[in-house]
Amino acid sequence: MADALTLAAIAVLAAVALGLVRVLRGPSRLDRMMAVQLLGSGGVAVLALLAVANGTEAILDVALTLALLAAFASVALARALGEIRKDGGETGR
Amino acid sequence: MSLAPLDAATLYGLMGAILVGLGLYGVVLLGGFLRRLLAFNLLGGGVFILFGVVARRGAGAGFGGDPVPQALVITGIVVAFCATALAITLIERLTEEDGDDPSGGGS
Amino acid sequence: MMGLVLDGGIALLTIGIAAWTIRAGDDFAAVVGFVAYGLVLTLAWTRLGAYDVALTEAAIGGGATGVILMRAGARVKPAPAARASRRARIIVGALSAAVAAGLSAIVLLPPQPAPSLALEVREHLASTGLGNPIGGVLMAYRAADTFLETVVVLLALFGVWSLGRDAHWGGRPGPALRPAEGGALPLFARVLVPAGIVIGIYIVWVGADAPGGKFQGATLLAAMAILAGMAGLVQAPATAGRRLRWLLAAGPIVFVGIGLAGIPLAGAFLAYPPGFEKPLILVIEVALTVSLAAMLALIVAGPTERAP
Amino acid sequence: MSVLLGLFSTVAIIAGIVFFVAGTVGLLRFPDALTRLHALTKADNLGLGLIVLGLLPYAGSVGAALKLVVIWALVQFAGATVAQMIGALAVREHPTSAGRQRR
Repeated sequence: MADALTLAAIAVLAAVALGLVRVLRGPSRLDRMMAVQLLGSGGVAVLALLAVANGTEAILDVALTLALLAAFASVALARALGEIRKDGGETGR
Repeated sequence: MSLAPLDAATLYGLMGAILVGLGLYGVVLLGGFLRRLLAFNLLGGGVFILFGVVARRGAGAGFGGDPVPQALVITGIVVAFCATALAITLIERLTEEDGDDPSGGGS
Repeated sequence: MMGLVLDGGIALLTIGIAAWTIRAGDDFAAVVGFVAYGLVLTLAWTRLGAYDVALTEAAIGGGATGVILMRAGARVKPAPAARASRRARIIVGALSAAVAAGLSAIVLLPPQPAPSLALEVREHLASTGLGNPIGGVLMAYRAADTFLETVVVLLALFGVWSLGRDAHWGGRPGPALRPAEGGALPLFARVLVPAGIVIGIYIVWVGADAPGGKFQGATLLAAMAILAGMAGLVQAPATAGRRLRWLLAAGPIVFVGIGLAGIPLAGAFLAYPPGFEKPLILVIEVALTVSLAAMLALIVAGPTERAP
Repeated sequence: MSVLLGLFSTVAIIAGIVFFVAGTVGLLRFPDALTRLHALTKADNLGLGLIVLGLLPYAGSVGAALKLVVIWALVQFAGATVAQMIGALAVREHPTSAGRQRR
């Protein structure tokens, strides 16, 4: 049971890692922004699986914090990007 | 002294060592304050992980890890955050002063 | 066995993201890489069994640090990267590799038996009345450190404020709290902020007996305040406000007050009189949480940008 | 009963993983930021949702089960909001084609 859940966590981590390679390569900043969201939900899934696999409820608190702060970081990132666009920071990069 | 067993602590210890190396490279070589600050934080993350490995190996007395290094790391993360925040504000202000903006007023 | 595969995967992913962050072409990409780094480090800390640290890394390392970095990434004009010469890169690369190799050797050849204070903590934990050993260490053994740490946070805030323009001293902080235009953000903030506040208080509360604590909870509360600011639900407070200043000072004052009371009552600064450890620690934790949340939110909000 | 529950959990978790993998395939194959965003949000929300659903019977306590559900709701809600924000940025960048053109 624990091993099967750990295996599931490995599978999710692998999928997230592959996706991460893609979004980090860009080409646009919008692609890169998705990295945080991808790792946020993937990381939360891995933590949830581990929490049940180990029977450790504290891991769920870590997952809860991660979900909240990843959401916060994504929103802040989207806003920062909007700000760059707005004040003509679009210097062709 | 004998070779450490291949377990989670050893794996993450090696990861921490590599992270310190990467961070050090970035701190010395990268151009731009922001990038160097980022590299310094990467380095810090590696150092903290090494502390975590020490804590893990010191597990005992019913604890999953030695609580003392863990408490140190928590303090360390908070202090690193403060230093980073201060450094970033300095960098922002520096850019502002460098920018040819005489209408900015103030000091 | 399965666990080792997972650990190896997390370690490789972390190293990959770190390397990518170092190499990234522009500042924004590097900041994204760094936030991602904070998120995977949280997984590593969880696997090391250090749930308290994992919480701190998720809240402060990935979240709060990431957000101030974004603030800078959006405002700092990228410095024309001074390309280091090939020789410099080889030399620095070799030196860094040597440091990494030295540290690896220490990791691979650990002292036997591993040094640990776990036993000592176990013996004395009961006297603090807390169930969380790390909370016990922070509030008993290292109470002076924890006190100074909050002072460091406060000093960092003063430093951030001091870097604003003179004309704006005492005014409202600007950058991170400028509301975004329309979209889904206001609704998001209306739902998330109350939920986040509940979760933040919960994290402080369980910190007495399980992983959690004031720094982690305070960061969550601070993040919610910033989110409300971004969505335009609240305005940043004027930094000269008397009530705000008292809010910031309350935690350290309560801490130092109880600490000084310990001299006559328990024989040492920051010593707790026997029998009152847990209630006193709880009072300090609550006061510190409120003050720390305000400090962290204002640090993230940045220097004052509007005249009072 | 417990056999059925075990089967249900296994199927749900495997389906969740399939959605995560599908999301990654979408990220790798789709041509531009908006379509990749589509792949990411659909896959992640369903993937995490199914995994949480599968874990619920084994949560151990009502509190833990409640936390799992709250975590899923948080991620779901944040995903929708961030997707909207990224989408708005993409549209502002390419107003005519709404980002549909190949880049």
